[in-house]
Amino acid sequence: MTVLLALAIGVLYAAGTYLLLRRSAVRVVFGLALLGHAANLLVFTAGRLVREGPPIVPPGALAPPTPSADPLPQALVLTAIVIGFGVQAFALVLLRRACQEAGTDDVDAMREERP
Amino acid sequence: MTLLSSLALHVGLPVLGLALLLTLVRLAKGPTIADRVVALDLLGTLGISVVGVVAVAARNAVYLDVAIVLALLSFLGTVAFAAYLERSR
Amino acid sequence: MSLRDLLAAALLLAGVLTALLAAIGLLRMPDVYTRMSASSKAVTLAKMCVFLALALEFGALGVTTRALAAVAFVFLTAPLAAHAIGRAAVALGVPFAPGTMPNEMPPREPASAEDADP
Amino acid sequence: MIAAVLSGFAVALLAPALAKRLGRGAGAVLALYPAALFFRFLSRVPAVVAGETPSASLPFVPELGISLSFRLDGLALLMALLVTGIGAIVLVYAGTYLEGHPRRGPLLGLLVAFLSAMAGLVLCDDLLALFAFWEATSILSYFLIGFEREEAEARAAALQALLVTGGGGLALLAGFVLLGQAGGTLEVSALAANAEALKAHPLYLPALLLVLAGAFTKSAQVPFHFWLPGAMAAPTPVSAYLHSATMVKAGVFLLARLHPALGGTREWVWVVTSVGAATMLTGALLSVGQRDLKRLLAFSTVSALGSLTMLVGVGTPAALGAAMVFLLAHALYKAALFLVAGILDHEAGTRDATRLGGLLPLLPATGVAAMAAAFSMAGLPPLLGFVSKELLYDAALRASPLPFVLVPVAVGSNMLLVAVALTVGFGPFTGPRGATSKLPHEAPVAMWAGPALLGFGSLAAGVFSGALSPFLSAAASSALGHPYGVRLELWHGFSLVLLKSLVTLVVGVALYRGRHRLRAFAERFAPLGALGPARLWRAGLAGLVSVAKGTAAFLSSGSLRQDVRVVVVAAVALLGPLLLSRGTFGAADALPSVRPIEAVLALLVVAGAVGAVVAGSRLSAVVGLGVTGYGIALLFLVFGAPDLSMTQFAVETLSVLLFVAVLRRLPRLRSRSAPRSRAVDAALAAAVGALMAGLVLAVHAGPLRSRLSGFFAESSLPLAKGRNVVNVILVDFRGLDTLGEITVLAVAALGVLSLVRLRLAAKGTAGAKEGGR
Amino acid sequence: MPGVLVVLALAWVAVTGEVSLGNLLEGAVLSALLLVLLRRPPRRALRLGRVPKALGLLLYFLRELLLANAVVARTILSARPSLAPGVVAVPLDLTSDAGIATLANLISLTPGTLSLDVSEDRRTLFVHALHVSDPEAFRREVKEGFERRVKEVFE
Amino acid sequence: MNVLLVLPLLVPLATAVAGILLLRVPRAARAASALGAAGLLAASIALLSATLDGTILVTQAGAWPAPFGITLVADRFAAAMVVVGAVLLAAVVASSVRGLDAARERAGFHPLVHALAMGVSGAFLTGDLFNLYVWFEVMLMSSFVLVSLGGEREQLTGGLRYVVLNLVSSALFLAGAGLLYGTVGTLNMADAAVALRAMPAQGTTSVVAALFLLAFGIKAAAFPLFFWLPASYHTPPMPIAALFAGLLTKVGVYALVRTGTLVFDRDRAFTDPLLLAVAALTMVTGVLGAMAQTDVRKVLSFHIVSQIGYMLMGLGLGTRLALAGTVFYVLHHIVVKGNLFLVAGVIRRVGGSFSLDRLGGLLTRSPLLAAAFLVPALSLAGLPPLSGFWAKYLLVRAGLEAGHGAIVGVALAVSLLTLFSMTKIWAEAFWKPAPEGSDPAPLGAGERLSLLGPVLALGAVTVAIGLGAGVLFRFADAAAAQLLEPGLYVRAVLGARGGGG
Amino acid sequence: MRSVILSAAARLLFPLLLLFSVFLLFRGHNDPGGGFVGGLVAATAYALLSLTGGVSSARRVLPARPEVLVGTGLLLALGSGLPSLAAGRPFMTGLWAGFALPVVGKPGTPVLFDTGVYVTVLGIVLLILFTLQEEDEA
Ligand code: NA
Ligand code: NA
Repeated sequence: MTVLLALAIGVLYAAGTYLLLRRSAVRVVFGLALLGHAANLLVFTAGRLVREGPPIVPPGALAPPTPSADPLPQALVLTAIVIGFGVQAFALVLLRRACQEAGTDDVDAMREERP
Repeated sequence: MTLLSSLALHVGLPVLGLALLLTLVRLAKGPTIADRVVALDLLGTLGISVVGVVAVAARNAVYLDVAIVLALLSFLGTVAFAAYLERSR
Repeated sequence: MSLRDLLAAALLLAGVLTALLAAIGLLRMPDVYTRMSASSKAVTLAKMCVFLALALEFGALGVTTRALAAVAFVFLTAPLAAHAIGRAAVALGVPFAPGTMPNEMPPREPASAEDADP
Repeated sequence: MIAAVLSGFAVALLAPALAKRLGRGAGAVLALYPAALFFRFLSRVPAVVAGETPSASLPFVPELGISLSFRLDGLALLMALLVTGIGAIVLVYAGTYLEGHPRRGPLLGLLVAFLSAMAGLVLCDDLLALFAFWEATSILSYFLIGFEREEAEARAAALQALLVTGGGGLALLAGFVLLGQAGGTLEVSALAANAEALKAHPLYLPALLLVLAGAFTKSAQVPFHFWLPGAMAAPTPVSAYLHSATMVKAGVFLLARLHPALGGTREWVWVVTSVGAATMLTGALLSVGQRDLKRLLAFSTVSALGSLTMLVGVGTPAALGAAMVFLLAHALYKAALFLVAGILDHEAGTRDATRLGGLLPLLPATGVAAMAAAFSMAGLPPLLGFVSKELLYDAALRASPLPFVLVPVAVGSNMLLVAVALTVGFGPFTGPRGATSKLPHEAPVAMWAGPALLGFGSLAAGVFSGALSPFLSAAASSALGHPYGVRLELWHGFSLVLLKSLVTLVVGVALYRGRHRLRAFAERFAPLGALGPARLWRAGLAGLVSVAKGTAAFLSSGSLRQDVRVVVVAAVALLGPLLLSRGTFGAADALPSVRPIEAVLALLVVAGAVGAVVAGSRLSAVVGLGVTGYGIALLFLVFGAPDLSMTQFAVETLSVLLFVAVLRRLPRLRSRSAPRSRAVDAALAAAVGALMAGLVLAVHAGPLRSRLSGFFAESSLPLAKGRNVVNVILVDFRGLDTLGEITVLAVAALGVLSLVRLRLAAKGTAGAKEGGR
Repeated sequence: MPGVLVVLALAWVAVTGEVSLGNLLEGAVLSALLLVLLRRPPRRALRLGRVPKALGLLLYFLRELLLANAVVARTILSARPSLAPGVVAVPLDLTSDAGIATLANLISLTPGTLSLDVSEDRRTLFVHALHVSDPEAFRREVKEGFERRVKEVFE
Repeated sequence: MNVLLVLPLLVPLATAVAGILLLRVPRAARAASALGAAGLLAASIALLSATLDGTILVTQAGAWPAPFGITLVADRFAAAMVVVGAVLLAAVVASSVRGLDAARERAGFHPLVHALAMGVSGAFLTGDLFNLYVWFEVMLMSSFVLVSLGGEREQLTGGLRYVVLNLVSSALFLAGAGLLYGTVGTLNMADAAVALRAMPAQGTTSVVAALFLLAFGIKAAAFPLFFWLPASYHTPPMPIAALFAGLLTKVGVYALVRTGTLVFDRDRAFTDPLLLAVAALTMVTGVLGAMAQTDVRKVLSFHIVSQIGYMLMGLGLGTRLALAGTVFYVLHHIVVKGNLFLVAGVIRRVGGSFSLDRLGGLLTRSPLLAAAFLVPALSLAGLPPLSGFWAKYLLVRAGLEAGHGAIVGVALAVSLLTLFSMTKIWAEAFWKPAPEGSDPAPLGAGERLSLLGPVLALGAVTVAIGLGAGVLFRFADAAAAQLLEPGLYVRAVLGARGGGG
Repeated sequence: MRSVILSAAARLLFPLLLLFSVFLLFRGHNDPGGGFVGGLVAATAYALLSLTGGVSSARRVLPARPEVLVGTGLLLALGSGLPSLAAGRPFMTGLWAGFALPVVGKPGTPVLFDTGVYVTVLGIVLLILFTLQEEDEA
């Protein structure tokens, strides 16, 4: 499964990168979203995959059953997901305003005038 | 592992996986954007079933909460898409 | 194996199979309206079955009430999504499958929006 | 001593206010400061001659072994007297010269500051402190040369001088650091004490060459001589002070100062002597082609600096003795001649030597002073110039390396310089009246007093040169590193040297008489100047600027796409080979099996991403993103992360709402890039994907022994009172992350608000551009 | 107002999974607080006295759900789906928002049929169905099946 | 000690919150902002003074022992960075009173700069790699908003470039943090350092280290990853640009230094030559880019890049003296570069333009402004005895002592070209007569105080650093010594556990 | 999207979602949930209203402006770390009461912190959504 997820992560990175390289700024922002997904999945995967269940202490116990999933990567990814949401919201609005002001969404046309 | 949980694991989840695959085909085929949104909606609701079956398979009721969140939220995305489509006329 | 186990197993199977049915329906139906009819409702039933199976499996009251709450929420929200897309599809002018008779929907001009086509 | 010198910087700050208050008297009042210093130094002469070296030290940056240690040996004293004495004269002169100039105050201030910097430079025993003063003279000279800032020429000349001397300064810095490294100290006296070891050190040669680069640029040695004539754009008092008497001597001074530590080696002798000789000849040759008095003087100064350098290069006691005498003689006559040129310019309205003549009756005092200086420069007895030229010939004769080259060079140059001297100091006052634009009359006494004093000095020093012997011996001893007595005499008896002096004088006078033909002849070679280093410098600078423009165009022509491409290429190029060579793959996969649902979810993730890439419409792309998001949420679920799963679902739903709210106002998707560039991008993207996948696999090759998770699991309930370990991490174990995270969100929200609000506000008040940016 | 409170309190009990009077009270107080905090509480959605009718509606709906699912399953799986899709305009007797919404949603939930829209004047419901052989029969079925029962509960 | 370490986070956060709550009461928001800036300055100075004796201050947030919770750590370097950041923040807030238009002020300038300050302080003080990511995001998000806070074309398009590139960097950083956890099982830097010492230096971890290098390299604007900087830094209003120019890239440099000396110091044979090459190329490309510009802001922006090269040079040389040079350089540069951008704002205010072609006569118009420009400009060019000279001298000496003559040559040549750039601004804007059609706008009395006051105060800091270079050098040297002795840091953070590290 | 069906349903769903979000918040310490997802769900409740009835209808039932919510939430989160500081312990050290409350469970500073997160997240999402939707409506 790790190999499969590694491949999926690879595809996410590739797709995100490809979109970042488009001239359409809208696609660039989509690319950012994909990169965010990719990084989240990568962090989650890097903490090792476990099928046994969530790190929650069952009633009557003092600690989660062993084995259970590693809680730390989960906390990190959760943080990253929420940050990613804020970033994405801002990037979207910025994109829209940039396109409005530049009169185009072509990032090649947005470059500044040469010195 | 109980009978039901192994049933859920070895039959339930694969069948749901198949359903997800078929939905994916519709998603890819379209042909209209409305079809895609319908397919996405189905993905979401199939997801709720997946959560339920996972809860059975894992014999862990905490997953139910995820199912409830999904049940309460997944329609909203679809409604938003629909609202957009309606306005984009 | 108790009756409850059997019932639970049956519900689970019925649930996942109905879900599969929904997916098949989505694939096979001729237009977006029929696809919706075939799929989103079927899957509602599927979810109900799965959650009831779950309630039976655990047996605990707390789980049962939550499962029922989940079912209730599904019933509450699923038709809204279907309605919203249906309305939007009509508004967009997504065509009905040939042979949709009668069609008592007031006619609308088809949309030209970019997002209306694939 | 230190405070006295450094207080000049404070005095400089007073200058503008003084100039406003006192008008033309400001120069004289300010001159009291260097004058006081001059007499203070003068009072030390007996002690220094007696072999003492008064010194003072102030810790500057003791942590780096840098102190502001001043050491008044013979050499320093000679220079300090010149700097302060001529400084006082120039200040008095400048106060009147610039009468009515709106920026007289700042100029006087700059001069005072320069005076302090120069005094600091010559007194310093610590190389780094010396360097600080050295750079201060460079930058102050920049401001002084560009003083007439309205003129583009002045600004360009200032920049050129700064870049050449500044560049040399940087070499000097490196050289000093290497010296410090090789010699273990930055104290010149300590370096000299350890000279033999230093010269044997492997860093000796690089250090020497770097130091020489610094000295040569400052003292306008070939091929860096070109900045000095350009610097004549400065007001004349500045030229008199900086570009003849003091700053340009700093290079020669440094060579003399370091001679005990670095001199005497083959490298030293050959490089320094030959560069000096070449400069001497070049300056003399170039000077004859000039009409402008200041340019004439400038090139002759180049030549003089060359001969000084040559003498220090030769490095024999006689050579250094001659150098000290010439240093003094040159300072006296050259400063006087510059000041005279300023008076002529001031009074007659021109500096063109061909248009000046017969002015002695109108400017008698100036004329007498000028002639005294010119005769000294020409080497006419009994002036100091004569004494010094005798010594030069003597030293050059006895020079070890190449007498057969150096003597003709010295004699030839001096012949030309005789002509120059007469052209500047004799010609304008004799012969027929020239065609000047205004009728000249005698300059105010504050202006002619300076040249007169200096001219008289040349005479007195020549006549009583014997009395100067102990003092100049002390200077030469400092430069030599051991005691040596210079013998200054007007009359050596008939000798080969005297013969050379006579020949020089006779030929020089002849050249002067034929000066117009000589100039015409030289002007024919003017086009050759285009091949000179000045041209090379300009071309080099222009080339650099165009390289810079190319670089800048490349750097800022870029669009976002290029930025990303660069990052991607850098990432792949850096990480790819590393991963292949260092990563380990293929060891235990903790989870080798694949369940069907997991495979389907992974497929969902991939399919959504691919869908987002190939989508032809905005909404389809958003749907694709949603599919990926749902897929990931479900993957989180099946691998035991319900919290993540929930959050991902909620965020996904809200993202859709967000996209939908914005999407209508976004441009439609268009494919713009050519298939070729798409292929390149796809290849780059694939490389990134492969890289990241490879990294994941490499990380999974070993087991993960988390150093943290065990603690979290065990402490969550008992210590942190929560069963959901993930949530406990979020709000307790790592609550600080969460605090930061909600801050990020708050800022993002504020950003959305402000982007939209500002836009709405701008719509409301159309055309009201904001002011303060 | 009390109706909403009861629904919310029950939902609280269900969701928390702790069936006790205390928890019900907890839910009620919390819900009341919530409604106060929201300044303008939503209008009533349900009257308590009609709970039995509501249960009847629920049972009827579940029966329809299962039956219709079977029909749809056959349609989907048959080699050549025997479709007779159509859009039928159903005139409405219901007047309240809640009533109309409930009817429309129940129709949507039942497989094979889908409420597409309500007319601007809120007097017609447009229903899409997979099998419409006789529009009049379809209308009658809706009105006598779901609409009557919904009206009993809501109006 | 607990309080000292968290105040640099809490004070700006509280100020930012006040700013958000007072969004509709601009005057009060401004007052709160000024108060917050002063508070941060005071708090940071208290923090610094507690680290001067070599104490490494540590607080374990939530009282969870390292490596389990998040540790805040202040050694000399970190504390000094916080102080200098606070100084710059105070200057920027002060100059924003007149240097910023009312619309932007209302649009959240004050809460944003304080949020930025919080992120910056957090990045300097955290001892945890993922927490560093979070602080980076706080800082970046604030900067994203600030850079685009004008809504003009170039601000928005430049902002987009800035945002995307920095998000790419964040994605790399996040991936790096995840992968590091996946290999060593910890996020605490000290703990990671201990863990890494038990692993092969050239294994997968070195690849992960390179990932961090890349991510921080983008933030620090190192060659060839700096394109986003000159595309965006000139676009925001100058008080904002000053904050960016002074602080943001330096946080990247700080991260490189911190991780390079503490966590990823095992593979020096690979990283040092790489850093030196990158340093040289960064210096050269940056300065060449600057030479060609005629817009004051762009000249200054390109120079940031160039000077990042110097800081990397010290890190790449890696000796104590070199690191002291880097520390010295970073601290000096924050003040000087921030100041120059503020001066640029005043130049534009007085001269009516940022373009050298349209400027002129400023020396006549405002001699005080000329002085305010010269001090940081000459310091930037490395003229003694100003602060920049000492920074350069330390690096040159370190380079020569380490036998790296080539990079010293590059550094010296680049410093000459820097002088060229600065004198170009001087000659064009101050010396040259004002061109036709330029409209002089003399400063009012209030403006003179609020615009020139901060600038002259920062200039005084520059002069003071230069004249008292020994004090700062002693500090930088001690900081470098601390950096080169990671065991101290590890023991301070982990206590007895890390004793063996 | 103005639809009788949607708006009627939204009226019922809205308090339900809010109630559920509070549930998620307070049980997050022991089961899946917490301030983040609670805040997000609460935000969807308002989003539902704004989607079906316009932003104004959602604003009407919002107790305070979103900016104020953001500020308040941040203050709560920040403030939850201060008591321990005052007690001479490190910032954000968890302090717990010895008793339990209904709904909330055992009160402690981490719960307060999580509540701050909830309020902040709610405020932020609404700030973003309302701003965009209002502009979209304009
Ligand atoms: Na992210
Ligand atoms: Na940055």
